[in-house]
Amino acid sequence: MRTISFGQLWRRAVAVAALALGLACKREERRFNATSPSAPAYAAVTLDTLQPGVPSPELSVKSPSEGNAYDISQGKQLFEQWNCSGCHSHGGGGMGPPLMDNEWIYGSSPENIVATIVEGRPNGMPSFRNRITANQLWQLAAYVRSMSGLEAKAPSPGRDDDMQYKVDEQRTPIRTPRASSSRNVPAKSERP
Amino acid sequence: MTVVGEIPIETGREAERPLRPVVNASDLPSVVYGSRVVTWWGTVGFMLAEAATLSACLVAYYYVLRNYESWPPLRTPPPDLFVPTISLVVLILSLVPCYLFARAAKRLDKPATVRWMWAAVVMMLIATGLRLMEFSSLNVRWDANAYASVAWAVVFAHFTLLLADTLETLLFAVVMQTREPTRYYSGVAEDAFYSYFMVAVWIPCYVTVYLVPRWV
Amino acid sequence: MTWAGSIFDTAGGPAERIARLTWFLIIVSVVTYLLLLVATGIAMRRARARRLREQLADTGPDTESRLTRNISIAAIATTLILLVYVTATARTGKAIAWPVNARQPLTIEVTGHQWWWQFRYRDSVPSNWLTTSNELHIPVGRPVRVILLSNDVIHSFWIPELHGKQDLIPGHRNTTWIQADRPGVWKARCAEFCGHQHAKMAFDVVAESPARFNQWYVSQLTSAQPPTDSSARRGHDVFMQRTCIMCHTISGTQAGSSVGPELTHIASRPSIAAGTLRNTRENLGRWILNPQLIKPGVRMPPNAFPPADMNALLDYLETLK
Amino acid sequence: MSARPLPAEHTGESDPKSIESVHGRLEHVWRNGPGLWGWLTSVNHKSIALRSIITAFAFFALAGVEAALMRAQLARPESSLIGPDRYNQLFTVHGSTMMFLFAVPMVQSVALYFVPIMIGTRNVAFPRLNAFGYWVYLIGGVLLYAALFTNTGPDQGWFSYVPLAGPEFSPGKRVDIWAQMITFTEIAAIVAAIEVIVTVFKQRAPGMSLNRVPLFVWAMVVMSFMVLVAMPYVATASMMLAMDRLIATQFFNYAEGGDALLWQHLFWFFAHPEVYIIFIPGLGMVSSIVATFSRRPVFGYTAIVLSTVSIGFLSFGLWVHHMFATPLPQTGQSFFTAASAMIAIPTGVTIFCWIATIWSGRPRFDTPMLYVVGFIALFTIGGLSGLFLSAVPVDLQLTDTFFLPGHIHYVLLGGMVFPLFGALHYWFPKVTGRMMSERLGKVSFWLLFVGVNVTFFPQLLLGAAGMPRRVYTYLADTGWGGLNLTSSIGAGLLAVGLLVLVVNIARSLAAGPPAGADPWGGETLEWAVSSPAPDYNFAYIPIVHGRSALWADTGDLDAVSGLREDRREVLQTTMLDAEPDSRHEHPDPTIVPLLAALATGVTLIWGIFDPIGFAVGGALTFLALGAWGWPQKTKPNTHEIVEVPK
Repeated sequence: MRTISFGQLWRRAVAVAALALGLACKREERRFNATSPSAPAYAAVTLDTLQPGVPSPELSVKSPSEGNAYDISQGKQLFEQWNCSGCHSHGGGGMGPPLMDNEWIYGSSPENIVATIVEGRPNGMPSFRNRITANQLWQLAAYVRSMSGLEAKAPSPGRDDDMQYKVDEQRTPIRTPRASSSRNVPAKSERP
Repeated sequence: MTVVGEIPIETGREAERPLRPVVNASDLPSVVYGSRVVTWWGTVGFMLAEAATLSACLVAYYYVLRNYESWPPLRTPPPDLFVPTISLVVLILSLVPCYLFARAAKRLDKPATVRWMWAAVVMMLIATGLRLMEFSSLNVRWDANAYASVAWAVVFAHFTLLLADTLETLLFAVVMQTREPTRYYSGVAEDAFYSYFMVAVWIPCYVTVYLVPRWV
Repeated sequence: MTWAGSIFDTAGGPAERIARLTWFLIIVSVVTYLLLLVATGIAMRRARARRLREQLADTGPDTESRLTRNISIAAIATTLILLVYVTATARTGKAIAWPVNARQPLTIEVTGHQWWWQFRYRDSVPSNWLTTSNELHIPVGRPVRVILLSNDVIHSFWIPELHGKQDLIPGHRNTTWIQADRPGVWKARCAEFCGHQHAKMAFDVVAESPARFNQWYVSQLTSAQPPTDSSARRGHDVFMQRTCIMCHTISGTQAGSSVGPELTHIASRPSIAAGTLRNTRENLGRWILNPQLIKPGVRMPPNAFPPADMNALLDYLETLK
Repeated sequence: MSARPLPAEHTGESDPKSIESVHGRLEHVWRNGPGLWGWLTSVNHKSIALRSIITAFAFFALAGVEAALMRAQLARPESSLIGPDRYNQLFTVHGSTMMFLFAVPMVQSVALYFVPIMIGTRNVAFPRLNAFGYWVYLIGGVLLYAALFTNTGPDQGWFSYVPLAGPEFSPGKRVDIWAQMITFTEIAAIVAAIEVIVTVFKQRAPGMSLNRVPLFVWAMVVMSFMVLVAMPYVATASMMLAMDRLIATQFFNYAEGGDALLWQHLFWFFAHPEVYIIFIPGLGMVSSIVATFSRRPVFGYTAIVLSTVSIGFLSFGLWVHHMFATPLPQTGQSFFTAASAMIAIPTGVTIFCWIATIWSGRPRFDTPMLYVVGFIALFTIGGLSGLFLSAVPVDLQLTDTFFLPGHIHYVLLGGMVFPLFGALHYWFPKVTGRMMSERLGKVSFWLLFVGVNVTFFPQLLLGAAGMPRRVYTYLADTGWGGLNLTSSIGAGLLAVGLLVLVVNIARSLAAGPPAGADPWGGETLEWAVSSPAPDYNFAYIPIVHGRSALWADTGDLDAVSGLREDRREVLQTTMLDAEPDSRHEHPDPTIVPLLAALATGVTLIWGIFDPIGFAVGGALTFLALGAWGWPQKTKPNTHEIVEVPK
């Protein structure tokens, strides 16, 4: 067993520590004046990876609020205060489809969710174009993903100071997204 | 209150004070029992800290109780009494082998000590198993409401004490079975002393969590 | 001593009684402190003199008894001072309590939000209830009962000129009362740490004669008039079609969201952004363009409106007297 | 002192050669292992306590830097030096560090260093538990500062009011890291408290009955009992907060029956005794210094002991004066005004006794004595400003304003840091064998004394001017700029004073004049041994004949021989009259306390992210404690004498 010199061991330990701590700081960063990248060209967002010919290039825009605790909690506050629960009732679904299950009609990646919010969708989803700034759109998308456990556990929000209507996002198990056609309730056998 | 002798006027002295032995302590006992031994006082210290922890949980329980009109809150069934009462009885009965192995330890009687220690370990393990079942007989999840949280807090706080005592008795039983160092006899006696405290402090918790919801 | 904005610049009954008790405590403390310093000084000087004269510390029985006597005198004196202190405190406490037989008190419900204030004037006629934000008008001479509520974190309602502070605690309905004995305009601040912008969460307090108060009250009750001039009308459209409508209310228009402060009569207020900026066109423009530069962490997002839209919006907001 | 008549083996004169051989044998048995491994496995109370003192001073320096940054930000209105998020982290970590990572560990380390020597024994009662306590404290401190340096420091204030600290308004793991740091420091504090109590109860030198115990030791025992009762409350409250944030328990959720005031009650029931836990050791240090430098025992020994004990009890009855602005019933609040006033009486009596000691003594005003006079001057301002805050009506005007930091710093800097620096100059020769320079000592004292007043008196005035506390900036038209600038300049003075102190320490360590065993002519036993004291403290356990052990007679000290010299053996005495009672063999240096501390660390830090951490970590900790309890191999020629109770 090759003996590692003390110096090497020490340098390696410092490197690992820096990496771990670096990761932690991004997750907990409070970015206030972040002029977030301009929201993606909504037309470029595809609802499915199935396409003829060479697959189109990966979208250059990544969500800045991915895995950031502050942004997800801001997204949750906006979700509650802008009355998204009116139709989606905290993710359980009502007039609008449920958001905490693994079925996604219009795509589960942050860009798709932002596209859904901005453009609106048939059967009642209103369009919020020009109504919500890009930064807030990314925060809302991050929160909606955390409702079905798609965001990392540590930055996801815990319980809120309210009546307990569901298990909080931090303890929601990951529900791997599955594309589904709109509004047809799966047969009893397929239901998870 | 006058001072014997004369206080050195100015600053002190270079060399250290020579020590003249006048008393010989070589034939003092090295294994003693009860409050003469140091670990007994250490256990009393930990008891004080654990009693304070439990009292904090009980204070929280009665504080939250004040916030509710009906206790337990509406639609929350009061905890069952069957399993907790059996667990309480088993705990109290487990004090009998504790007392017996403490007495045997004081007589340095190894077979009796080991026999009763294993009896105590078995009874405490049963009590621990019953305690795990007690959590379900609380009839409410810990995150349902404040009543559930404080009830779980009281039961879980004491559960850590019970688990610690069980594992300590198990460790002493194994040590006495295999190695049997004379110094550990006083440790065994003091472990029984801790068990008395652990069971005694469960009584108010039992009354609070299981009987108060029925009386209030 | 009217040190502006301090707890000695009193304008209301309770604050004045508290200021009097504070002065009493200051005098007692200074006297006690000087006595103690003098005692220590004498002890040090006398003892240093003995140090040179004698070889031994003075631990004879008569010194012991003399010192014991002095200390017991000092202890009894301390106890007496404290007794006086406790009774004075209790009397002041009773004096500043809510006057039970207050004649037709005004009731105001204060709700603390993360970093702005909402006031609801609960008139006897429910339809006349007025909701405004970041500005509190009270009539001089009338006791005002204040109900303190919060639905996010703990804040603290404190007008140094009128009364002590009381916390707004979620889940609790705390109450206090204030009464202005003279007209004036003061700045009040949140006094319990409540997050990023606790430092800039203030509101203006305007105490005025009952007549002027009623006139203000009636004007605040009227909803906003639709704009007449073209630029204001364009500003109205910008308000309704861009991000403003998501959070703010202007009664008389479609904007009815209660996420942010209510803006129906924003032009009539002395300050904006919870008492942070004076209410001028230039400040309002700077604030709308990027609030994060002025109050980093506030929940209002930056709004990059084109200059034409921004000017129209400012024109519209200035019509909301 | 009626020691039971034992056959005295030899009562010949103590010739140095026999001491030499005794010294050689004892030194061989009691010294730490070599190198890093010896450092990690040490169970010697002085090496662990010195390590803990240095760690606490390091945290004090870090918190000082944070304070300097805050004062730089507040020096001018509307300055953009530090943003709100970073500033909130700074004042939270400054408060938490000073309270949990500096004050309590420092006073307990000073106790763990000097109490065993002062009561004439060789080590604390449970050496391995002492090592465990230090490692757990170190892990807690490193956790908090790892968070601060990666911009994930807690930002909700050192008393972490819910619901701001709750799961909804403090996203992420910042507050969980704070809560677990509390759990770590509470474990370390409880463990150290048990050490001090049991060591003083069972291992005093023969003849040191309870009325001959030095005042310093009395203060440390009272402090330890307060720790044992107060700390579990904050450990429970911080665990409740952590569970609220991790597994959604509803302790503080008002919508589900919990209550934000429950946190405030539980926290302040701990936090007020905590500031007395920090202040009472200050009393002990001042008593030691005043006695030695006034060349006479402290006047009114019984009065001071009774006052210290009554302060300990009364401090548990005052906590609601932190909550006067909350909707608590009015009559209840005035009860707490009276209770807060009552605690001023025993404090007053203690200070009067010291003044009487100086009055009737022959005082020499070296640096330690200067710090005592500084203590009297500053602490009294703190106490009197406390009167303003315990009067309900005035408190409603002054609480949560800058009057609070003014009051806290007068009480804590005056009541704990000044006695601590006095004790540093007083005991530095005993710890290192070298004297500190008097000139630099006086310079640093006056810089600190003026610095404290210039920094914190303006804050008292700012409080009256209506400036709320914990604000990262203030508007220019508020008129608070001048006072804030003065306060910031004062902070600069404080920094210079601390720098001079550090220079003094460094210079004295390198080239200070040798101090010898007893440079000041003190009365307590630690001045009987060489400086620095040998690992085993006393070759033979001394016998005490009076309250001032070393002033009773200037000749040789009577001692007890017969303890084994090939084992680490300690004499245990009865609790009341300290009569020789039994011998106890102490464990050899072992790595197990470090392993147990690491297992506890894994349990709590993993428990921040996933509740499974508590289960797996708990099992790991049990394994470590099992190794701890497992008996060591019985050494050759061991003959145990058992005394079975009748």
